[in-house]
Amino acid sequence: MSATTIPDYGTLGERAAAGLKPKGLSDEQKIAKAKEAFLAGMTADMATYLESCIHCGMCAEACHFYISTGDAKYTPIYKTEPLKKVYRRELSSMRLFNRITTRDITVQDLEDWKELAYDSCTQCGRCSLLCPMGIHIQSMIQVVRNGLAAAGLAPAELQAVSDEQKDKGSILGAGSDKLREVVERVRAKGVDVPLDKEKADVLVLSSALDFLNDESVLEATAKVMNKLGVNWTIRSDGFESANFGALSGDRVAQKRISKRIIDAALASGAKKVIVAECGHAYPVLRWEAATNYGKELPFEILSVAEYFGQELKAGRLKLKKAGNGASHVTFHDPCKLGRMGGSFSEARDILNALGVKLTEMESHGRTNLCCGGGGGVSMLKSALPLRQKAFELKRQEVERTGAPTVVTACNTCFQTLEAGKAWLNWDKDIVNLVQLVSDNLA
Amino acid sequence: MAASKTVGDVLRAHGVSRRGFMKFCAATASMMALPPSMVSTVAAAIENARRPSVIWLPFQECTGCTEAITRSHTPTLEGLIFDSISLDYHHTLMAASGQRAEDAMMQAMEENYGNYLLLVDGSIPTEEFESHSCTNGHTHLSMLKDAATGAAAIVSVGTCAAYGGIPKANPNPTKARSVQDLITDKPIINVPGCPPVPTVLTGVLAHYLVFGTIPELDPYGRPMAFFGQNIHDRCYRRPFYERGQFAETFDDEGAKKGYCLYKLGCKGPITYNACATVRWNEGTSWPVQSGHGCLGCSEPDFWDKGSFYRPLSAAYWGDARTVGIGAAAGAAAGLAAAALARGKQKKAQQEEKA
Amino acid sequence: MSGLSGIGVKVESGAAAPDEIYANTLPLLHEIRHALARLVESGEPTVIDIQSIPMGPGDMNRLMDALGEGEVRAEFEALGKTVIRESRYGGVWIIEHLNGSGGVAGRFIEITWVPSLLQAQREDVEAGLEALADALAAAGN
Amino acid sequence: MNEGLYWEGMSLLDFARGPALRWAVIIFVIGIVWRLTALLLASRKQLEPAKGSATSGGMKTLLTRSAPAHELEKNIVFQHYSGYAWHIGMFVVLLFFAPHMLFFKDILGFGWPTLPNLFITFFTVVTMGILLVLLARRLMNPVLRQLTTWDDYISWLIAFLPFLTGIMAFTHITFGMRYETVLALHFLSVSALLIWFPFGKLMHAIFIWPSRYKVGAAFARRGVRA
Repeated sequence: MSATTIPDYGTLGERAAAGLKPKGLSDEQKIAKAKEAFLAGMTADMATYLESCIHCGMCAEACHFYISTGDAKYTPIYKTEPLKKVYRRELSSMRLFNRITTRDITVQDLEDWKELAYDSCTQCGRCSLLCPMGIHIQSMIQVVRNGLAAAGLAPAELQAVSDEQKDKGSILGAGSDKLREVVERVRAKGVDVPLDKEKADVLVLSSALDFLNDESVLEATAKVMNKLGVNWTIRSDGFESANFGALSGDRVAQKRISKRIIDAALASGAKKVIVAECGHAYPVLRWEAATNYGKELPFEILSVAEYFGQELKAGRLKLKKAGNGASHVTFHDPCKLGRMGGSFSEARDILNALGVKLTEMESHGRTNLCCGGGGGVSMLKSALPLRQKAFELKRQEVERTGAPTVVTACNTCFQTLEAGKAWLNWDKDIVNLVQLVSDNLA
Repeated sequence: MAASKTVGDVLRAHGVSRRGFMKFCAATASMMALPPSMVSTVAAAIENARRPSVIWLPFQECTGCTEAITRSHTPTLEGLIFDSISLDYHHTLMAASGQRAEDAMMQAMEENYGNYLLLVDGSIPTEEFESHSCTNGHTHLSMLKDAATGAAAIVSVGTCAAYGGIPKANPNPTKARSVQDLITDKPIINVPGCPPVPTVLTGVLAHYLVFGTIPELDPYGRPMAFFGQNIHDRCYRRPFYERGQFAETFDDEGAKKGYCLYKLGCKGPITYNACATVRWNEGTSWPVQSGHGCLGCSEPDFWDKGSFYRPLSAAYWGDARTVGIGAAAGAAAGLAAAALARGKQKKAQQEEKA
Repeated sequence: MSGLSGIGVKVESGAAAPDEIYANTLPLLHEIRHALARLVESGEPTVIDIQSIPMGPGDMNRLMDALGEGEVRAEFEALGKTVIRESRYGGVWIIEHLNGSGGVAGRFIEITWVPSLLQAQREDVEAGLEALADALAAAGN
Repeated sequence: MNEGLYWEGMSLLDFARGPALRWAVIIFVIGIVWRLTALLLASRKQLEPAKGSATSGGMKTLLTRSAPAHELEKNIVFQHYSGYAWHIGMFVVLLFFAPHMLFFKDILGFGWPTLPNLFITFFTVVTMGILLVLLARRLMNPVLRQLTTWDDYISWLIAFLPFLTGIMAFTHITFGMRYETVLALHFLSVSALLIWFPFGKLMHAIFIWPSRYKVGAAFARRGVRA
């Protein structure tokens, strides 16, 4: 069983933030940049959402941060207030009138909304399922992040990593050199890793977040891939699943980071790209990359869980029944994979094939409650107390299932659940799906 | 002159017994919509009431009002009210008398200057059309102004006199005006209706006779006693309205069962008159009872308020064409706004890339 | 008959109208009951002007049927006929004033011991006394 | 049937039934079309292969969003059902009071059965009660207070007035005003509603459909039922 494999994200974030150079924008420039990013993000869909809000406040009751704190400011739609204001004043058909009734945004507003758009939003999208008007609040908050990032107001932790990844391709100093080193370690254990094969059918991605401390996740993935016997590779010029551009809200960085993977996949002629167990990476690549790239892509993008699930269904992946002592489990749907990604059944098929007893939490599948770590929040030291409160909701739902083991398929969720164990002295076992599969190959 | 006698004298001269007098007073109180407890007051007042001189001027009218009143009153008890007043001039009724009738009027006006009651039916053409309605060479406008000068009060009989009525209906070809439009310095009692309920007119006369005062009036100058409540509230078909039972056409099952006529355009809810209680033709029936909705004939400009058969709640919302034009205008404005917004968006997106 | 029934006309009579609809009879009967109680307790009479109450077709007939016929019935001629009759409930009198042409000029329900119009009127009695005295004088007695 | 009303001395009721309403309808139509077409902004064409049909998902969400999943709904029971009660009450009163039906029949050319006044009175009172409770909630609940704008209060008033004037006219509790005046105020309150509708949050009655469709489509594209 993989114990905590990497240091706490918060510590990593803090370390990274120390190296961030401020952009040195004046107040006017900050506001102008933020507005520009807001306007750029206001598509027809966004405009419809912005027009539709009836200020009913129901979205609050979907948000784990509001439910756990009862603090009104964590109402999801309130987190989009600067965006709403700019829309009302600049783009709405009522803009001439609205300029009289709606105050312009100030730098103070932007500063104040940093906490709301980053610390208290994991981009889990649950509010977007509840809103009676059908407002996609999650996507609006992402535009708020875009604006804050453009104004240089993204949290230093996220901005620093985002800049690093944009410019160097590495995360927290871990780049292709680190990958080669880890691959060597895995190979030393007798597991073959086809690094930098020129051509391959399947391109497997990894993440520095997975192998910063140890090689177990990469090893587990390689084991399963080898067992499947497909022509696969992992490329040192495009292996990083995580996209800190998306997390920080820096759209330029997001595009450039996605493009790196697309270029690698195109170069290798891969038919499938397998995204590592990294929450946001999946929707960013699967649902945004091609549009940002500007062309349809000639390959499929799948999450590890999704890929394994498909192979299982096709009969190519064979698993031992009930291994690893995990006989009774509950499954924590990673928001980014499930609600924001559309992958629910694959992980459950795998658990079913393993013969474990699965007890679902009350909120599961598309209505799953977030663990509180997604959307880059786990990198933010300032968000720690909030995360701990929100985690309590998750804990209660897990407790009610009576299952001693929580399986998940996202590194961030895994880390958050592990951290929760530490905070609460919790006796649950946290397992990630890749590990479970690799340990139970038949 | 007969005007010096009291009403009591006149009645006794008719050989009316005390019982008959009391019966007359009871009927009069009922007519005036007074409670029965007021009968003795009425009796005392009538006994000593002076007979007022009354001058009735018909103008631009159809004689329907005169017809309604004379037809109903001649052989009845209410007729005594007319016997109790001194009707010194009524042009239509006196037409055969020629110049002598005119002289009688002049004489009555002179002798009772400041004290006579002026009854008017019909509207009055004005301005360039003033001469379109004349009697004996005098325009009605001048006759009204002359007669009004010496009147104690004016009773506008019928909707034409009270509010202009049908002559004033769009496009008002004679620039017809009501009495109250033209005379502003005299008390005016409006007794509208097309025609007015005869009992209501006699009731108003009885009030003047008994109390010598103008009855309490509503904002449209109508006596509250008769026009204080709308037809809808006093209608015997009201329970059907409450239950949602309506006649849909004039010959359906609902119509036969006497259901509410709201859907057929009844204007009862906004019409104030005594029809529902006093009824017509000696209490025999009234329009709603005979199966037709109220036309609202005692209301100002009732002729110009759209179809009599259009339900009250159906408004004049416009037409499909206007709405279509509106939609097109909205679309044009919207697309322009969208184009401007798109420009802003594009600029922002380009700058973001740069 | 077939021609007439095709026209949307219904001849309404008291018996044909559904009872619960023109429900003015019942409240009136209650009002009469209260008035009777007042008469019994304090001797206070009441007069109700039923002509000025909105009545549907058949309402008046139903009210009259409900009150019924009592023992006393009187008529007098003065400015047309007047009929005064006691209902089946003692003390409840129905007074109908007809005008010269037989139309109803007024209709009252009087709740009292004896309707005032039945009594000889003081003025008439005085006039009668005078007239009788004159007649006797004329006869030379 | 839509001949104009011609008269010189126009009463308030005539004004309300005629010109006021007519202009209100025109503004209503212009405003709605204007605000809808103004939303035709650039949209990004999504180039990723979809997991499900965005169109059918969008269509489904038009309805399914009215009944959120239990685990979401359990926290919003009060808002959810008071919202239902208010909208149902409003539509019952709007559509099934005989005079209202006649108003629409005149416009649409067809009518429908209506309810006895007793029911209408009941629904009106309930609806007004809910509106008052919701207003109180808006004034007191911190979540709502921070989201509330002047639009919310104006829209509340605009929605409340037709009920108030309607029940005043209906029950003849007119505070000394003439019935026709109250009836005219009722018509005018509806005109005010029509005029305000496209420019305030009442417009949600229209926006809800594209918005729900879009959120449904966005999730459906990703293979998620919304």
